[in-house]
Parts: sequence; structure tokens; C-alpha cells
Amino acid sequence: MSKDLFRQTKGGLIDRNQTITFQFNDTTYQGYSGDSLASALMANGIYLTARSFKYHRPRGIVGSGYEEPSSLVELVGDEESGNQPITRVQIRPGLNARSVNCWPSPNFDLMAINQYISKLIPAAFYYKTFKWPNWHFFEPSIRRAAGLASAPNKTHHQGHYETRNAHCDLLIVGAGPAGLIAALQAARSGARVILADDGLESGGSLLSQHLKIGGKEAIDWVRETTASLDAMDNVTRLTEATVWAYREHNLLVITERSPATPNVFQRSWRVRAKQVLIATGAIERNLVFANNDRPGVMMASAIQSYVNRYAVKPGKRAVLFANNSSIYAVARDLKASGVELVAVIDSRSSVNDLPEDLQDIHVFRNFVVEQCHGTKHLSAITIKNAATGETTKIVCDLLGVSGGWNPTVHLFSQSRGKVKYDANLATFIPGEAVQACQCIGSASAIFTLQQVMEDAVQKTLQALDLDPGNAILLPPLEPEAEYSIEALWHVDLNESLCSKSFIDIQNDVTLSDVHLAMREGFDAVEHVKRYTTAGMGIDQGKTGNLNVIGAIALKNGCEPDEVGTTTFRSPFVPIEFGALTGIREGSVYLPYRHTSITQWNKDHGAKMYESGARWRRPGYYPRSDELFQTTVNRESRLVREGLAVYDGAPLGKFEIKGPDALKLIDMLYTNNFDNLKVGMGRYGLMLNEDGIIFDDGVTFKLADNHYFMSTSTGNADTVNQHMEFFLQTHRPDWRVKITTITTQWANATLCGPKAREMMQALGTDIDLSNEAFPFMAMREGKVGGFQARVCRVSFTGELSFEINVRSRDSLALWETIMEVGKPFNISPVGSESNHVLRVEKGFLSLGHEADGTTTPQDLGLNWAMSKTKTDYIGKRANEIRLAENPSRWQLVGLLPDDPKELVDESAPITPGGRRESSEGFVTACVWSVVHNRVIALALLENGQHRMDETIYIRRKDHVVTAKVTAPCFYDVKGQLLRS
Amino acid sequence: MQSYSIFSLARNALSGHQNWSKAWRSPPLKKRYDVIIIGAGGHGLATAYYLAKNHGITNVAVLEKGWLGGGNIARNTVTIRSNYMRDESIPFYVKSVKLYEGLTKELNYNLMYSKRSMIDVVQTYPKLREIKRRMFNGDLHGSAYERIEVDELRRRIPPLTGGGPESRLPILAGMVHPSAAVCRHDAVAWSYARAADDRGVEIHQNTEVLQLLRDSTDGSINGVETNRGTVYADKVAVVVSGHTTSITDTIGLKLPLKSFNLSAFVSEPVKPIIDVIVNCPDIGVYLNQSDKGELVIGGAPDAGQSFRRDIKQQVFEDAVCSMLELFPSFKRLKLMRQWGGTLDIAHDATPIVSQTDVQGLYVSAGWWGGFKAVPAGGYTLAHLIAKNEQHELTAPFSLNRFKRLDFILEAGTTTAT
Amino acid sequence: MGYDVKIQRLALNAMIDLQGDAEAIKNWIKDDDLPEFPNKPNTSITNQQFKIYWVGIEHWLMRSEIELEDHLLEMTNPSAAPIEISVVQVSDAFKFFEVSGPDAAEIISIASPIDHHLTAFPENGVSFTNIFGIKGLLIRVNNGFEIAVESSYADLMADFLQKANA
Amino acid sequence: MLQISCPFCGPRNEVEFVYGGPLKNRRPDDISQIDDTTWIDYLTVPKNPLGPVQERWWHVRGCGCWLTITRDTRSHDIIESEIES
Ligand SMILES: Cc1cc2nc3c(=O)[nH]c(=O)nc-3n(C[C@H](O)[C@H](O)[C@H](O)COP(=O)(O)OP(=O)(O)OC[C@H]3O[C@@H](n4cnc5c(N)ncnc54)[C@H](O)[C@@H]3O)c2cc1C
Ligand SMILES: NC(=O)c1ccc[n+]([C@@H]2O[C@H](COP(=O)([O-])OP(=O)(O)OC[C@H]3O[C@@H](n4cnc5c(N)ncnc54)[C@H](O)[C@@H]3O)[C@@H](O)[C@H]2O)c1
Ligand SMILES: Cc1cc2nc3c(=O)[nH]c(=O)nc-3n(C[C@H](O)[C@H](O)[C@H](O)COP(=O)(O)O)c2cc1C
Ligand SMILES: [Zn+2]
Repeated sequence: MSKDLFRQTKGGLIDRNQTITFQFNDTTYQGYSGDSLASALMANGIYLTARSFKYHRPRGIVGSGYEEPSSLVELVGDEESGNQPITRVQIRPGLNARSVNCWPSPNFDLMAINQYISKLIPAAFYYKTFKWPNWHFFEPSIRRAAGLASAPNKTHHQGHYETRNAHCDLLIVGAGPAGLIAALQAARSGARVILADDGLESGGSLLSQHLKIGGKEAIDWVRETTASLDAMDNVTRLTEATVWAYREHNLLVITERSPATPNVFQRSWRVRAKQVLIATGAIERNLVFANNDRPGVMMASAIQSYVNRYAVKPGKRAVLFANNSSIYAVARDLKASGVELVAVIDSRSSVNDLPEDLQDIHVFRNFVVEQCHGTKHLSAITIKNAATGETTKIVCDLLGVSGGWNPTVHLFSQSRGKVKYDANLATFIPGEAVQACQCIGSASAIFTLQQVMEDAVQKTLQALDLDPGNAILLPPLEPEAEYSIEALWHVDLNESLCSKSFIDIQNDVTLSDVHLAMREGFDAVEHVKRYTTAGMGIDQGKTGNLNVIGAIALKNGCEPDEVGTTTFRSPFVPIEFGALTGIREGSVYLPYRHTSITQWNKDHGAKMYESGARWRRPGYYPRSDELFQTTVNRESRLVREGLAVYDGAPLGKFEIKGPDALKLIDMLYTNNFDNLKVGMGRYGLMLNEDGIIFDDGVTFKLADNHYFMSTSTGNADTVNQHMEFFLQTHRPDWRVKITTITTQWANATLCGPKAREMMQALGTDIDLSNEAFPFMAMREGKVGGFQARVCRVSFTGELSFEINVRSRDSLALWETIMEVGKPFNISPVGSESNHVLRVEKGFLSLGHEADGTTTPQDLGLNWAMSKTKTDYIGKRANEIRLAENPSRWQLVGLLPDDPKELVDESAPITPGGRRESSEGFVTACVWSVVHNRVIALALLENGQHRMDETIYIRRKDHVVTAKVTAPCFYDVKGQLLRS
Repeated sequence: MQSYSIFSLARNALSGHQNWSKAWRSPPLKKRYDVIIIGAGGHGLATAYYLAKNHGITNVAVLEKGWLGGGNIARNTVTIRSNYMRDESIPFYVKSVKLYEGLTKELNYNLMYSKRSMIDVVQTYPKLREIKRRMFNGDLHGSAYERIEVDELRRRIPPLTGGGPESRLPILAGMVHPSAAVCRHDAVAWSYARAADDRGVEIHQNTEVLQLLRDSTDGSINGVETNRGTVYADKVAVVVSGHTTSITDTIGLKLPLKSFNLSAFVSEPVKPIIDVIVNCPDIGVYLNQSDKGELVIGGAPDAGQSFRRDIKQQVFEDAVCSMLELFPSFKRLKLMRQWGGTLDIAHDATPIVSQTDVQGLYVSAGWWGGFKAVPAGGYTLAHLIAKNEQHELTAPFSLNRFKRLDFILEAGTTTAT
Repeated sequence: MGYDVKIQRLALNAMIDLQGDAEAIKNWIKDDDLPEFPNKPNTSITNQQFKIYWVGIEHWLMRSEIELEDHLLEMTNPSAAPIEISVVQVSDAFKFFEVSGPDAAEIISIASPIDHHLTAFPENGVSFTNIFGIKGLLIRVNNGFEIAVESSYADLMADFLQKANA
Repeated sequence: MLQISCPFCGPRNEVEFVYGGPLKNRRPDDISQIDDTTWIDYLTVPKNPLGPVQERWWHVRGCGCWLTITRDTRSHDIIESEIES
């Protein structure tokens, strides 16, 4: 096949000196640099490029850009990526593309058999059948048949995705003539401007048209303009950058497909723009007639793009079919390209605007195309005189169609701007804007270049609040015909033709389908969409949706505005998920927090866990081949019998100070703090206003109205929020200041009977005697040479010293402790053994006993609830609740009858172990090292009154009996921790 | 009701599908009905159907401000399951799943009900504990839930290649809920509408309720004011998911509800890759693949009350991030469309099916995960309306619980915001 | 390396958190060595030795090299400060990073949603903002920016910055 | 992503804030004087208007202020933004 058959010898924006070899459906082809896959295939005479979604009809290329409804390919190899409109793929060396959803090839597709049963499978047929024996019987094969491309199983092949934030005075979406001139105007004023366009280069429709601007070829004007924009540092010009979402507060999202930065594969921008100009142009819509999907039927504007921009000849004998005037520019360019233009079918009856220079073409006025002939390629068309009904057949292999122009209002509509129907233009146009944005150019339904540019300049001045006197001078332009159109929503169905008129080419939805839906009562446009799936494909109905609306209007005998549109939603075109998350993946996917001895912990074999508030902390420190339980037992025993050290640094810590600090603390906690002495601390329970426990911790008094509060690790931020909220919104007159000091202080908690000896060995100027430094006291002094705040609190029930030092000292302190502690056999312990020890003591743990449903009374913590305070947060709710329902699930201890069987935490307790509603559940169950048996804690209905009763824990396969005890198994009087 | 089957399809094919009858009528709006149901979503339509079918009450109007089935039933991620945590909730959802399983036959409409199981990908110990609680409690009420190990999890979900031992949140285990299913959401609304209509219920689209009307003497409900005039009834049910307070506010009735936006998105359609519902509770994303091939993905709700059916960028990005951590090969998969829905949530996050302080006024609300609940929600609300007493399955969902501050805290966390 | 920047983890700095009424604070820490307090929100004033950042209503941070920490503590004397004002040593609670070079702003755009253009975030700009999803202090310096985060997030921050410039 | 104007910091992105729920009346000083029903309503019944709602946001990744903004729940438009004093 000689090349020139399909490629013009000169012109176009391709580089004939750079030949590129690529593969399509396992065949090798050549094209030129600058070609899209579509244009390159066309230049090779390939017209059959796809099979349709449902009926597997042969399909070709229909559009030239993001509107393409027909030919989708998947890229294979490194570039693996599915469902790419063939028109949006640039050819490059090594490109390997394959048609989707056909097997073995578009030319011979086995599923094409669906065409023959098409009568049986109209829109929504699946709701009426496949019920017997059941849907599962059919589902797998239906699923295999659906779905277009296969899912990618490789990720990007080079670099990484990036997301970033940007701010600007003006974001211009679209760099056609409107966007470019607007950018030029805006740039002059010094405003921060971003100009983004989806295309490979700026220029928009100018790249596809033969126009003169300022006496030059349009492309030269474009390139001069972009060069001067690029020279200004207040302008950011992006190409291959789709603006795909317009969200609240003028936030727009852009994704750049090939940013210039090395290593950045794709980049998304979240742009907060003070003003937005939507210069997205217009999209040509399809025409609906019998077999309008045959390969060889194309959008007229696409033809224009192929002949002008890519210098290809999309066919040999062309016919154009339109209901509007834009077809004549296409006719002119076609003729110039050397393609034979056989005729123009102009459905309009009332206007005659055939340009002077085209008087020689054959125009069938007031005609429509009734149907296409040929199967795998268009071979002829039948046209029909709309007045007389007489028909004529015309042989051709290319049919360009134009159903009129729809302003690309997608983003405008996403911005919540309403669109309104314009009967003269037979389309929906932007109405009043709601956010700070305006449509310019063809997006605002202006279709001549002169007016486009004038409009753009004027609205730019408005947007930037500039005086009209600042308007830049427009380049002189050639005169253009006014746009005129007469709506043609579809050619009347001719039932005898036994053919299909496609209204959504991608989803294989026909005009009959729309009519069927309406006949069955689905006559709202949203019902039609969902019943037929029209507009729900990858192209989101860019070329077809308006015809659906028109068809409904025709049938209902109303205007399209009464039908309305479906909702325009982001994304404007499909966007790779990877481009949305940028570098937020892998290790940084979620934040993580380290204490200053994290490395030490890891080096000493700690198994690191996710704990609250994104801290990573040691769960346990297994020794060589120890089993989990062995380690936990060893660590627990160490605390009970000897000495261990625990990294308690993540605990939330706050300094609270001010004349009203005590008032605040008394409001936050259920118990009284007013009699607390300086240097002493008190355990407190924090409730939410509903009376549910949400945190606990110890608060020390540093001085009058000056406190040091600790909170649970996981809740530090929530407690901070809770305090600031109460202070700032409910008691703004209280004078209290809170400083977060969680990481100012690190800590090493010595616990075990030998803790005091160890403190001594470390060397300290603090008097360690129980009298001078009692339980719940805090003392400041030097420990092991480090300035420290030492607290005597205990979560394990053993004698403990919490040594808090400045974080910078923590590793040194820790190493000192390990060194000095050698004679005591000191060893670090993790949160697992802490869990065992606190269960032995019956101390509550957030997430276990306090699971977001429990009140202090439920946990037997009545002692921690002040009887004298008139108010604290949550007090009132608890009183109301308790008065209404005294018998709640309450904390108890459990001794399973079989002392060796660990029971799952979370297992329910049911009456008699029967399979019925539960009366409680096991909140924690551990192997107790002091009792050498299993012990558990549970919440049990009315449990505080059921001591010694046998209850039944229902595991899935058997029932475990257990005796109810008090929820403390060790040192009930608490002598050890006070020792 | 016209029968739907392969035979009726074949028969109609011969006549060019010209003879299909309307799925529902558009009768004139009467002045009075026995019962008015506000909202032709899943719950409203199911309620109407069961009123007619189970209780013989057919003088019923369903009033819908837009097009029927255009609310949340058109926008949810179609997950049906019964793995709840509380004894008060589980039996209700078990019943709903049972009803769903028979619905295609009962309504003579292929709902494409696909029982394909849900698998939770568990990544933290606290979550594992919570889910185990659901597992044990489910077992008490006939809702199955089984633990599987990581290898098996990966075998069942081939593209799940993230979450390895070195990753930020390694996968600990999987939990399989075999009776979970997906089905065609729109078809649920359409099939209930068709069947209710067939039994005499009237569905009035484009009929917006603007105001509730009360009897001036005893304060009981009288009817409603709509954009098409006044319509009277002694019993009115507010079943408008997300918009409940907009209606009850018109008579000053106070309800513990907040409206918010939840959003979802779909990828481009691709060939089958996942045949179960995947739920990742630790990182807040869940997904399934529709029969048409697109991945249907949901994430967390927006912060703040909202009636905007749109997605917020950061919420969306969070969901995508989470998905890609576990499914890295989806990086090159493409987003095709995203949208949102307006839901309401009660103070304790558990739904409300209840009489109100206003005689004759019923509400069914707080359905922020209520697609799965459509059949049982309708079934029990119809019972309540017909008999004026709570069905035992929804007895715990009555408004009375708030008067005692005795919440059903399903989420296992403090009250939802 | 995608960008022309230098990313560095800085050594410990001395930091004091000051809260309360401005006059009361100024009265307490009168010292000739100190610069004035900034008079615009989210800006700083610097002299040879010390920096004062105004980061919130009734909230300032003072910063110096770690060698001057004792001097700073002496001037501010946290434990003796009057009850109306809060003076807390927070040197260890922060870790600092510097992002400098021609493309420093690109990295900040990736990290933070704040508008860091000179017109919005001036020469002496300093503000808490969202940095890679967590709270961080952003400070404009000569040839770029400094970032300070709660010290537990330092490894995360280093990791993020490295990825941003991979 | 809202853009919330903080009286101290100026316009900032929503991700710097934490949502704090719809505005409630100032918590009474002496709640023992309030009857149960009123208190239960206070706890459980939020304002939920289809239109402007006053709500609280915490500028936690900023100056630390709790703001009260008036936001239209239909559009997200923010009509007003202020600090409690
Ligand atoms: C993104 C998303 C994902 C979800 N995913 C799931 C899921 O996976 N599983 C699950 O179980 N649930 C899910 N849900 C929740 C589920 O969709 C809803 O709980 C359920 O659909 C609500 O019940 P409904 O169908 O009756 O509501 P709707 O369909 O919303 O019906 C309410 C109807 O009331 C109408 N109405 C409102 N005001 C008026 C008025 N004044 N006058 C007349 N009519 C009025 C509305 O137009 C609407 O049609 C999801 C929801 C969303 C938004
Ligand atoms: N003769 C006719 O009837 C007719 C009809 C339509 C247009 N036109 C002509 O076309 C020109 C229109 O100029 P214009 O500047 O308004 O539009 P344009 O079509 O020239 O440019 C629009 C640009 O916006 C880009 N774009 C669209 N959506 C985008 C998105 N979401 N993100 C990023 N980029 C996006 C497109 O890629 C395109 O480059 C005028 O010359 C007009 O006369 C003529
Ligand atoms: C389960 C499910 C699958 C969907 N699949 C598609 C789809 O394949 N293509 C599409 O365009 N929209 C799809 N949608 C989204 C709808 O087009 C639409 O956005 C959604 O129903 C909300 O309506 P609205 O966008 O008109 O507000 C799907 C929605 C749901 C709930
Ligand atoms: Zn602020």
C-alpha cells in the first residue's frame, strides 16, 4: 500500500523526518513524530480499530481527542495501561497497543455473534431474564464479556507520581485562542496566572484549523504567544494537563500527564484560584441515524483535525452530513487535502449559508442520511429528502457528521453554575456563575474567532478587576461566517431497515433503547441514563448525551430544557489513581511517630507495633527463638519479680497553667483536684458530655494553678482538642494556657520490686524513701546525671519510677540504665506484658474495657467520681442514664474453669451458653504469671452483683464456663505499688 | 404485573419490544390517602410494597420530590451484609439479607443479586478484636464470619499485593463474611416500585413535600403540603434518607440527626479481577467490581454537615491512597466518575425506625448504611404503620432510647459526629 | 533528584513557648538582648541571637541556637513566671529541617497547602501549617524554608522530603 | 477542601483544621438547674439546617484557634468566620 494514498505530502504538525515504528494488534506500522495512534493508523489505511461493547459490531475512529467514543486500546509492555481512547495516545518508538474487548481481533471477533441475538437483548434486558435457575449461573460469563480492557497489573515504569498545591489569581482552563489571549491579557497585569491545557501543545482548535491570525498561520501566532507567556515568571503554562475537577471554594484539580521535571511521571495540582476562566471550547456532537457507527463515519471536526493537523486522508470519497454551518470549513479543508468531497448533506431547511468559495460542491439541502451501508467499512450511504421522503444512494468511504456544537460546560457545571438551554444554538449554554468563574470563548457559546477573542479579553479584564482601557490589541483576523444550526436530534427511525441508530456509541445504546425505556416508564433523563446506560461509559457521553436529551424531548413533545441534563461530574476525562496520591505511599502512606530510642528498641529486637496516635512502639522483645507467649511470660515475670524498663515516652503530656487552671481540670475530670498538694498527682477519668469514658491519666500539681497532665497515648490529640474546645468556645473568659509537651519529655519507666534499688544505683539527689517520695508523687532532680522529673505511678501494680528527661537525653539515659541495671538483670519490656500486668491488676484499658460505651460506674470506678462537685463534663448524662437503667454491663473478673484455656478477647457471654443474645463479653484474657493460669476481664450484665456465679462464654465451637470474681487478681490492696 | 422472563423477552422481540407495559403508572394525585410515604427511595418503596402485600393497605401514596430511586439508592456502593456488632442490630440485618435473597423471585425482577462474600483486610490488633466481636456475636444470630490467614486472603484477592510484612500497616488476617452480596441498586428501587404499583400503591414523582400538617385540635398528623397541593392522610411516614430534619423541622419536631455527605467513585470498566467485596476497615476504603467491570469504591464521609452530593478532594485522595497501598497495580487504573449522597446519622449512629411524639407520624432515618436494610426496613416500618406497634426486629431502633440516653453504640466508638 | 534543592536535618534548637497577654510577657522577659515582638501575625523578628515568632493569638515562640539555651532560660525563667503567663521550654519537642536552593518552593508546594508566595507569606513569614499531613512550622529563610515538626515526626519528615525530591 | 478564613492566619485550607460540630449554646454554668429533657436535647439534637449552619473548626495545624464559621450546607459557601472572645 503506497503511503501517499492516506497521507498528504505536505503540511500538518507532524515531522516527516522522524519516522516512528509501533505495533497495533500485533502488526508493525510506521508513523511520524507528532502523530496520534489514530492518525498514524489512518495514514496506514487502517479503519477497523475496535469492536463495540455489547454487540461487538465493527468500529472505527470517530473523534480526534478526548471525546472519542469508539476506539479504545490497551497499551502493553512497560507502558501498560487500559482503555485509552486511540485518539489520545501519542505514538512513540516501541509503542504496543491492542484493541480492547475483542477476541481474537477487531477484524474477526467471536463475540460478534451477539449482533445476531441483538433483538433479544435490548436495553436493560438483564432485569427481565437470567433469573432461573439463578443469577449466579450466568454472572461469571456476563462478567467476562463486560469490562473492556483488562486491568493493569504493572504500575508506572519510571519516576514517581507527584501531587502539589498551588495558588493563583487566575486559572485559565484551555489554551485555545480564548485561553491564550486571556493569558496574554492577564499576564500583562502581573497577576499570578496558570494556563492549563489538555493537549500535547497549546493552541486548542487552532491546531486543527486553517486560519490566519494577524496575517500569519494560526500556529505561528500560537507559538509566538506561548513563547511570550513562557518568558513571564508570573505565568505557569501547562500542557498535557487536564483540569478535571472543579470543587468548592474555587479549588480545581489538574493532572499533568508528562511533566518536565525529571523523575516525575505524572503530577496533580490542587489549585486554589481567586478567579477562573473556563476556556474549554466546544465539543461537536454526533448525529443519530441507522448504522451511524460504521467504520468510516467520523465527527466532521475530527476529519478537519486529521487532514489539517496530521495531514492524513481519512478516506477517498467523502460525504459530510450536518445540521449546522460549521461543516463548510471542514468541506474547504477536505478539498484542500486532496480527498474527494462527493457531497454535503445539510439537514437545515431554512438557511443557505454556503460560502462563496464552495459553490462548486454538491449540497443536498433539507436532506438527511437515512442509513449507512457496508459492515466492516462504510461503502455507501442512503440519503433522504426530508420533505419528499425520496431516497438516493451515494457511494463513499468517509462520512463526516456534525450535530452541532456543545460548549464544554463540564467544569462550569461542576462549579455549580447552572446551564440553560438555548433554542437558537440547540444546546445547553452556561448560565449565571456561582463561584468566581466565567466561561470564555466557545465554552460560552461563541463560535467565531473574532468574537471569541474579544469576549476573552473583556472577561479577563473583568476577572482581574482591571480597567477596560488596559485591553490588549487583538491581532487582525479574517472574516468568518456566523454559526447557524437547526436541531436534528435524530433521523427518524425506519423500522424496516433492521438496523441500529446509535445514540451512545461506546455503551452500544440505540435510539430504540431510549424509546423502550420511555415506553416502560423510565422517561426522566436520569432514568433513561440508568436504564439504558447511555452516557455512563469512559467518554461519559461527550458526543452523545445531548442527543439522548433531544430524543426524550422529541418523544415527550417538549423542549430539551424541560428534560434537563444529567449531572456533569468529575473527572472530565479518566485520571490515573496513582496521579492522585503522589509521593504518599509506602513508608509515608500514614504518618508514623518514633520515640527518641526507637532505633535502640529496634536494635534490641523489639517487635514494633502500631499503637495509638500513629506511634510505633515495642510490643515485646523476643530473644532468639522464643515463642510469643514465652517472651510475654518472661517479660511479665521480670516486672513482678525483678526489674524491667519500659519506654513510656508516647504518653500524651501537657502543661496547664493560669489563674483558672484548677477550674478547668475539675471540669474535665470526674474526681476532685482541689485538695491536691504540690508535687502530688492524681488519677483522673475524663468523660465526654454523653457520660462515656474517653480518657484517663494522671495529673500532677506543679504549683498553684499549674499542672502537668498525662493522657493515654492514643488520645493525646483528642484530649487536647477537648480541652481547647471547652476553654475557647464555652469558657473563653477563663484564663488558662495549655502547652503540648509530649515529645519535650522522653521517659524510661523502671518497674519491679527492685526499682528503688535501681534508682539508687543510677545515682540521684532525690530522696527515694517512701515517706519523702510516696506513691503518686513527682520529684525533680538528677537521675544518673540527667535532669529529670520522676513520677511514682504504676500501670503494672509494681513499684515504679517513671523517669522523665528531656528527649535529647533519653538515649543516653536508656544506655546508662541498661549498663547500671546489669546486676539486676534488667531488660526492656513491651506493651504485651504491660497488658498482662494491668489485667492482673484489673486496671482499665481504653479500647478494651472502655470501648466507647462504658461509664465509670460500669467499671466500678464510682470512687473516682466526685460526690461534691456540682458539675463536670459528663456528670449529668450519667445521672440521667443511671436513673433510667441501673442494670448495665459491668466490669468483672473471670476465672475460667479450665485454667489452661485462653479465651478469645471479644468472646460473648450468653445465658447458659446458649445461642442467643449476649449478656456480656470478654474484654481481655491473659496468661497470669502470678497465678499460673488464665484470667480474664469481662463486661457482664449486672456483673457487680453476680460474684461467684458461673457464666458461659460462647466460642464458636464450644462453651467455656468461668467463675465471676472481682476484677483484680493481684495485690488487691495495692500495697506493692505503694511500697 | 407483566411477567419478565426469557420467554416474554423472546415474544416481545417479535413485536420489536413495542408491547412492554409501563413499570409504574402516573395516576392523578388524590386529595386523601390512608397512608402517605414521603420519599421514593429504597425504604419508602419497600414500605409501600409491604404495606400492600403484608397488611392489605393499598390506598397509599409515595411522594417523591424528584425521580423515583434518585436519592441514595442510586448512589450507594451496593454492599449487603449482616456482620454488625450488637445483639440489637444483627437479627435485623440477618432478616434483611434473607429477604434480599428471595427478592428476585418475589418481585419477578432480576436484581442481579450476587452473593459473593465480603472479606475484611485487617491491619491492626484493635480492629481485629472489634471484628472478632462481630464474628462471635454474629454467630449467636446466624450471621457467619470466619477468619482466614494472610496467604489465603491473597489467594482469594489476587491483586491484593500490598500490605506485606514490611509495609506501613502489614495485613494481619482476613475475615470472610460469606453471605455478603452486591446487587443492582437501581433495580431494587424499580422492582419495588413496580410491585407496589401493581398492588395499587400510587407513586407520585416530582411531588415535593414542603410542610407537614397537624390537626389543630389534637396535634396529630393530618397530611402534607406539597408543590402540587395539599394531600391528607392520618398516617405519614418520613422516609427521606438525609433530608429527614428538613421535613420534621416544619413542625418543630426535634430529632437527633445530622446530615452529611458520603461519596463514592468508579474506575473505568475492566475485565474481572476481584470477585469478592473487599473491605479495609483500618484504612477506610472498600471496593467491589460490578458486573459491568468498573470498580465501585467508597471511602470515609466528609467532615461537617452537608447536603452537597459531591466529593471533597482530600476525602477522595485518602480513599485512593489507602486503596493503592493494598492494590498498587491500580495506580494505572483510571477514575471514571465520582459522586456523593446525602445521608443522615443519629446521635448514636444506629438507625431510627419509630413512631414520633406526633400521633400518626413515623420516621425511618439514620440510614447511613441502609441499602442492605431496604427490605427489612420496609418490612418492619410497614408493620409499625399498619399495627401501630414496633416490629420486634426494630424495637431497639425506636426514638425512646434517646430519652434514656441509652444508646446503641454499634461502631464501638463514642458517638459519631 | 527531581529538583535543585538541598535538604538538611538541623541540629537541636533552643525553643521557648510563650503564651498569655503580650504586655505581661514583655514585662516578664524584658531583656536587652531580645528583639522586639513582631507586630504582624505569622511573622518573625530576628536579631543576631534570638528569633521571636508570633504564631497564634497570645502565642509566641522564641528560638536560638542550642548554645544559647541557658541564656534563653535565664531570661524567661519558666518556673518562676507569673501565673498569668505560660513559659515552657520546648526545645526537645521540635526537630528542624532546611529546604534550600532554587527549587525550595517546589518542595514546599508538595508538602503544604499554604500559599507561600511572597505576597502571601513575606520575607519574615512563619506559620504553623499542614506539612505532609501533620502540623509543622514553616519559616521562610534566606535561600528557602525551614520546617519544624514535633520531634516524634522527624523520621517521617525526612522520609517525605527525600521522596519529594527523589 | 474548604478554604476557611482564620481571623489570625487568613485564608487556609480545610486540611489545617479539625471539625468540631455544629454550634451549641454556651454550656450553662449550673447545669443542675436544667431539666432532663432540655439537657437530653442539648446533648443529642443538633441544628441540621438545609442552608447556613454555624459550626466550629479548630485551626490545629495553624494558630490553634477555635473558629465559628457560618457555612451553607447546600453549597459549602462560607458566609462568616470568627473567633470566640
Ligand atoms: C456513597 C454511598 C455509599 C453507600 N454505600 C452503602 C453500602 O455499601 N451498603 C449499604 O447498605 N448502604 C450504603 N449506603 C447507604 C444507602 O444508600 C442509604 O442508606 C439508603 O439508600 C437510604 O435509604 P433510601 O434508599 O430510602 O434513601 P433514598 O434513596 O435517598 O430515598 C429518599 C428519597 O426521599 C426523597 N425526598 C427527600 N426529601 C423529600 C421531600 N421533601 N419530598 C418528597 N421526597 C423527598 C429523595 O428525593 C429520595 O428519593 C451508601 C450511601 C452512599 C451515599
Ligand atoms: N465554526 C464553528 O461553528 C465553530 C464551532 C466551535 C468552535 N469554533 C472555533 O473554535 C475556537 C474556539 O476557541 P476556544 O479557545 O474557545 O476553544 P478551543 O476549542 O480552541 O480550545 C479549548 C481548549 O481547551 C482544552 N480543554 C478543554 N477542556 C479541558 C480541561 N478540562 N482541561 C484542560 N484543557 C481543556 C482543549 O484541549 C482545547 O485545547 C474558535 O476559533 C471558534 O471560532 C468554531
Ligand atoms: C454501583 C454504581 C455503579 C456505577 N457505575 C457507573 C458507571 O459505570 N458509569 C457511570 O458513568 N456512572 C456510574 N455510576 C454513577 C452514576 O452515574 C451516578 O453518578 C450516581 O448514580 C449518582 O448520581 P449523579 O451523579 O447523577 O448525582 C455508578 C453508580 C453506582 C452507585
Ligand atoms: Zn489560624
